Amino acid sequence: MKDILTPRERFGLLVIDEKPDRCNVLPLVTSHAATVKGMRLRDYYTDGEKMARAQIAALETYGHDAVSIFSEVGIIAEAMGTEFEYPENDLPIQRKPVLEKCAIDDVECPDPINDGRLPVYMEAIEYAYDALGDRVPILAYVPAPFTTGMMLSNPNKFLIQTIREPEAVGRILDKSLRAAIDLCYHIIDKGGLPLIVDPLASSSVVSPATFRRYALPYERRLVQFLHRYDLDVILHICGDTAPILELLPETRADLISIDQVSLAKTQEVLSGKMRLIGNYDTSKLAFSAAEEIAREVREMVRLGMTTKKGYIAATGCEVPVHAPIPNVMAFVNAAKESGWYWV
Amino acid sequence: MQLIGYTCSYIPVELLALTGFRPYRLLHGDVDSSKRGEKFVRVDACPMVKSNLDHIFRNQNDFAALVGSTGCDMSRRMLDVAAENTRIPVLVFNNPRTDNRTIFHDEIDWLTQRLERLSRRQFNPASIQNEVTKWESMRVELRTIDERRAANPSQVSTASFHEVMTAYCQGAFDRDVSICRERADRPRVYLLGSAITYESNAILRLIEDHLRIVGDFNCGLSRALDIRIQEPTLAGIEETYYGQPPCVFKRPDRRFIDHVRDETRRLNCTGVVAWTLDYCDAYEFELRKIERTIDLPVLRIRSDFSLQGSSQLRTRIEAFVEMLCSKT
Amino acid sequence: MFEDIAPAKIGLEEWSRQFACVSDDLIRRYTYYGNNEWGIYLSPPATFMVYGARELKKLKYDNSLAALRLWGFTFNESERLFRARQNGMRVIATMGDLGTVPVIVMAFPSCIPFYPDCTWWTPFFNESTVLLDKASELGVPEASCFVRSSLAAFYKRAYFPKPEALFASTGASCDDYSALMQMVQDLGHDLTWLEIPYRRQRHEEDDPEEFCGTEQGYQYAARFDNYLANEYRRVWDKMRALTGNGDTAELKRSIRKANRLRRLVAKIKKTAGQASVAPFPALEMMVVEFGNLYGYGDIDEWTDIVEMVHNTVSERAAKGTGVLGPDAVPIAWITPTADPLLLNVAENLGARIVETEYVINQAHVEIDENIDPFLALARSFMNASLIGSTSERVRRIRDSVNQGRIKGVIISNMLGCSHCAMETRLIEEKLKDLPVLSIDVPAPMGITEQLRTRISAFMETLR
Amino acid sequence: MVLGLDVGSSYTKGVLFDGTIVRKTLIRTSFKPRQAIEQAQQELQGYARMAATGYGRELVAGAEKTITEITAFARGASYFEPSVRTIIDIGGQDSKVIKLKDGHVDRFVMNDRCAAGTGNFIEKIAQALSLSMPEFGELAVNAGRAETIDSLCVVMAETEILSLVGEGKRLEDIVAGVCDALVRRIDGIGSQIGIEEPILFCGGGPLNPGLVKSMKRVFGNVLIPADPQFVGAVGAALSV
Repeated sequence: MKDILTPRERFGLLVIDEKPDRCNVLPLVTSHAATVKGMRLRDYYTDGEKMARAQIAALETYGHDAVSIFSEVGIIAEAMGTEFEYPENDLPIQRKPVLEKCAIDDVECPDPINDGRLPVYMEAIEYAYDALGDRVPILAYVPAPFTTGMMLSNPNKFLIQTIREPEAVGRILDKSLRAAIDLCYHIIDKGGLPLIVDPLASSSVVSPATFRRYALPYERRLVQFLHRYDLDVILHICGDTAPILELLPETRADLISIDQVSLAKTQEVLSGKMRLIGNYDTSKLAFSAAEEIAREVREMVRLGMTTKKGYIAATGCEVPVHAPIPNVMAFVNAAKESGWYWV
Repeated sequence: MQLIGYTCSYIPVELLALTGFRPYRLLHGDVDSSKRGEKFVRVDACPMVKSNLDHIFRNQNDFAALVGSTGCDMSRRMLDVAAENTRIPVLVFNNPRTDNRTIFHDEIDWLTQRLERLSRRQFNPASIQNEVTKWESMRVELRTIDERRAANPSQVSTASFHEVMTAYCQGAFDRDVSICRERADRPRVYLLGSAITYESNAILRLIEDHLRIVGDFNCGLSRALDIRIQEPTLAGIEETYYGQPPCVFKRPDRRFIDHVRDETRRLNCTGVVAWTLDYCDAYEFELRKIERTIDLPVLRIRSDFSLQGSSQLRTRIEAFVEMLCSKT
Repeated sequence: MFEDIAPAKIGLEEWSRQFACVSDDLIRRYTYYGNNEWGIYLSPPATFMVYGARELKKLKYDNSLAALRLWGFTFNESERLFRARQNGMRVIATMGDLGTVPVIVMAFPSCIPFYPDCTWWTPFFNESTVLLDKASELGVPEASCFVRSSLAAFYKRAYFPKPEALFASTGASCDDYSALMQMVQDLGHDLTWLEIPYRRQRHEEDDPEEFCGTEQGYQYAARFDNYLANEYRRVWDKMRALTGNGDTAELKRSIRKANRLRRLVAKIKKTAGQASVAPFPALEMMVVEFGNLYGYGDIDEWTDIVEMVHNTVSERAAKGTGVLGPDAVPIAWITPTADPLLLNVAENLGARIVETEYVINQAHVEIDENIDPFLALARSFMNASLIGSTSERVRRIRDSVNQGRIKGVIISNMLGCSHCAMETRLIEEKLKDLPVLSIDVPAPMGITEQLRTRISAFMETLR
Repeated sequence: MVLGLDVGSSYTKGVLFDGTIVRKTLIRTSFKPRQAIEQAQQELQGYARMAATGYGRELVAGAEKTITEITAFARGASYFEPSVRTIIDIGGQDSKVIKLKDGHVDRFVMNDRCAAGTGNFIEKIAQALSLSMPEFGELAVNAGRAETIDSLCVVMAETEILSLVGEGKRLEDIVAGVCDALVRRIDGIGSQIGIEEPILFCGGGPLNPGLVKSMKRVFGNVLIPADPQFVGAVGAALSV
């Protein structure tokens, strides 16, 4: 069946609780776009125009429902002083956290126009919005304060601090929040819809107690900020989120993107409360055969579509950089085929 | 004799004739006059309206009055422009788009009064009967030609028929017209579209080099033949003109679409030729719909008159014939 | 906080910054139908830009709370309609009528009238051909009026909910409209046609007793009022059949509400036109004027907004402050522009629009509260300039131009629009003693350098 | 052996055909169709029968059969891609969309005189931008996005485009926009009869990679025959 709506119209209906022509299909195609475009990764994440062009190429190849402007979660931390290395054909690697060099009070809130690779981000959003903004939502991924906080520090030290020095952690997170808000301001002014990612708040990394105490309140404040704009907020937490499912509505996010947790179980807990996004296993996307992917995705979508508040067929995490193109195509096509609401 | 110009098939020609002026349907359309008409309206106005304006302006002394209808927006406004640019009196008749007999009745009443005043004549049952009889007998004669055109094989070309209809539309019964009685076994097609103007004969001939138009439905040509006044009174005139097969501007358009489908079936047509003028949007909408719903191939010609005689047009017509032949 | 801000036209980013200071209480105050659960009206223009209205990036806005509410109302229409439908209200489409049928519809409890026709602005606000392309695909000729985007919106079901009933006008209104609405009916909607009679102007020899006149001085046969009143009674009957109720006392109340709104808008236009400095930008003024068509969708909220606009405009006029310099050249604007950006551009190039003829006059006159409501509605509608002769429209334009201190006239045309094609030359001719610029707005993103240059040169000649 | 000639306004195409293409030739017509026809006949000696199509078909003396381009394209298309439902040809003066049913023409539409729906549009714009056609195609295919060009009229589009250049927009995005505008126009023309897949894109258009990209963007999958320019000539040859 041929699409009736544009991705923009489709997303618009979803967020006002109307059933669109078919469910939104959103494999998290981020740096993988460089592979589609046949571009070196370093070009992708250091040049905004290239990032946008790769995203557009991916969209033309797969026909999914949003542009995802993103490379890796260190982007704010880097603009605040954490050092990164840029391998030619790999994602940036964290070298020296800024808090190894100075105290949090000496770290400045970054300026999205000038600092780190934030300008790359800005340029990419602007380019993509200019090219496609009338028909496709331009999602710009913003690391949540907890994740940024951990990227500012030595991760182990940070985790120890959460127990020993909650007040110091609070100051780090406050500053990270301010940085995230500043970034959101600029994203919005360029036409991007901020999508909050908090991978390091996952239960695969921290305990539910740490999540509740440090990650959640800051996620909520970021959500609140975006809600003042009357924007619908997507929150993505990868890895295992089973232990914190009950807590997720407290973030007040409108859409929750999940990864390694059973979709059925998530529905049980969240179906009437939040719109769900997820959650095909990305390692399968890299290693399974296309037919198997198609079969599994169809099953997932059929289940996902029973979610009361609405559902987006997605991958649980970013599509692996080198995932075979036919596999991603199989994902998108299968999800489109089996995701029809209008008959 | 002075003329009384009119613009639409819904205006009773008998009433116009009662004034003593000669009813003259404004159906001009050719490249040059249409270009000249751009003196009065923008380029994107209907090319026939532009031609008519030029014709009116250049022959203003011939016209005793102009009678328009609200049949289509541009032709209604054409009379506004004529009124502002000439001294010819203008009457615009409210022709309802929906099924609204009350308005139609009142407007016939109004038109009659205004025509009486204009001509300083009193219309009476006898004069009305007389006029109806005269026009009706003309139409009877035209219908016999039309029947020969519709016969299978067709005996009269539409190009010929167009000449006779021109005489009728210009109120010139006495004009000598030659009827081509050439029998034709060419593919039978139905002609649809905006007005076929007086100057369209060449294009009809071009079409009929390959095809035979055996019936038509547009703003001019054979529409007058649908007028069959049973009772030669004012009420009879009103009844008949109101009930004629609906034009494309009537809402809803179902009756129009049905009429076209029925006629193409009755006449055993194997195709439809649809001729529209640029900027005649309403007709364009309906034709596209007909194309989607009717079970016959449609040849579309859309133009501002300048297409007439071009090699592209010839290619299109020939390709259409090839297509019709390959289908049967 | 808004009290201390000097009037100005500001961009998207400045609005976002200013909005950061708006209190949460204020944001929560303005909600769809006063219902907190359904949705809020207030957010800075950037929000709508993020959701795809790309032109907003280029526009400049008035910086008052009134303007903010104005935009919030306009851009939340789609969501508001869906929410209303989800909450059991009946959504009724009123098309091509412009100003009257919605007054009848809102006399029925939980019925929401709206104008699908307003989607003609969507391609411009979105800088997008999505809807226009879809319309072509559905078989609409490309040179027809931009209102064709509403057909695409009906087809896509993503811009407003499927209405429970549709009323569409035909007759002396507009051919393109009526052809499009025929296509909407063909999509399977329950559509009722209304016959709009042509307001034939009075001739010298006509018998004076049969004639009546409109507020704006048009003279026509009295029977036309009755035709139209009968059509409105059919709307009433249809609505009664649909809802199972119908109380003429409610209709009178609804007329009073419409009148309150119309009076306010008239006052705003007058105050703004006479002020020494333009107190409110042309674009927002156009939104206010057109609110007399679409404001009925949440009439209480809209009237409250317009009241606030009125206060803002009056205060500024009294203080002699405003959004344009004192040297801005007063001009009249004829026919609404399809592209909102054009009004911004014209202001930037030195124009101040003090008089408008947006072919929606019928929506601006008061409805007589002392006679049969259907007849009163009919009489108000007979003021429409599109349903009469061009000569009358020209005369009215002439009158309004003479009253002001207008230095020039801009006529904004649309390619393929029949009344533009037929009228513009006459208008130009009749206003010969004034400088007139006639421009075309071809399509979304059609404001070319060339068009800017033309307006700019025109403004230079007026100084 | 049959000689199929397609005498177009820009090029005269000839094929020597015996169930497959044996030899072919392409000659600029440049307002001298008779010369071009003669040249083609000389280059492609060895035929026993001859058939012609194209706007200059009547000038081919000795042609056993002359058919219009529409029918010729339909025949030719079923030789190259038998499953085809819609043929799109963007020619120099004319563009056509032809719908097939069981290998026969079911419906067809052509552009109305306006040049905005033809290859001429691109040539005009390329000229205005001082680009050769290969440069134009190369630029368009490498564009990141397409500027929107909305004028339905080639003259107005030219102004619009120059104004985009003035605004400092990227040349490649502008030329991609030009291709998009043309294809959208074709879509508009074709919508009158409803375009169905599979679609065959033939004529000179497929030689412009930018145009191909736009076609794919608008219509999804588009097939391009091995010899896109010779579809008409083959169709003519097949008609005898």
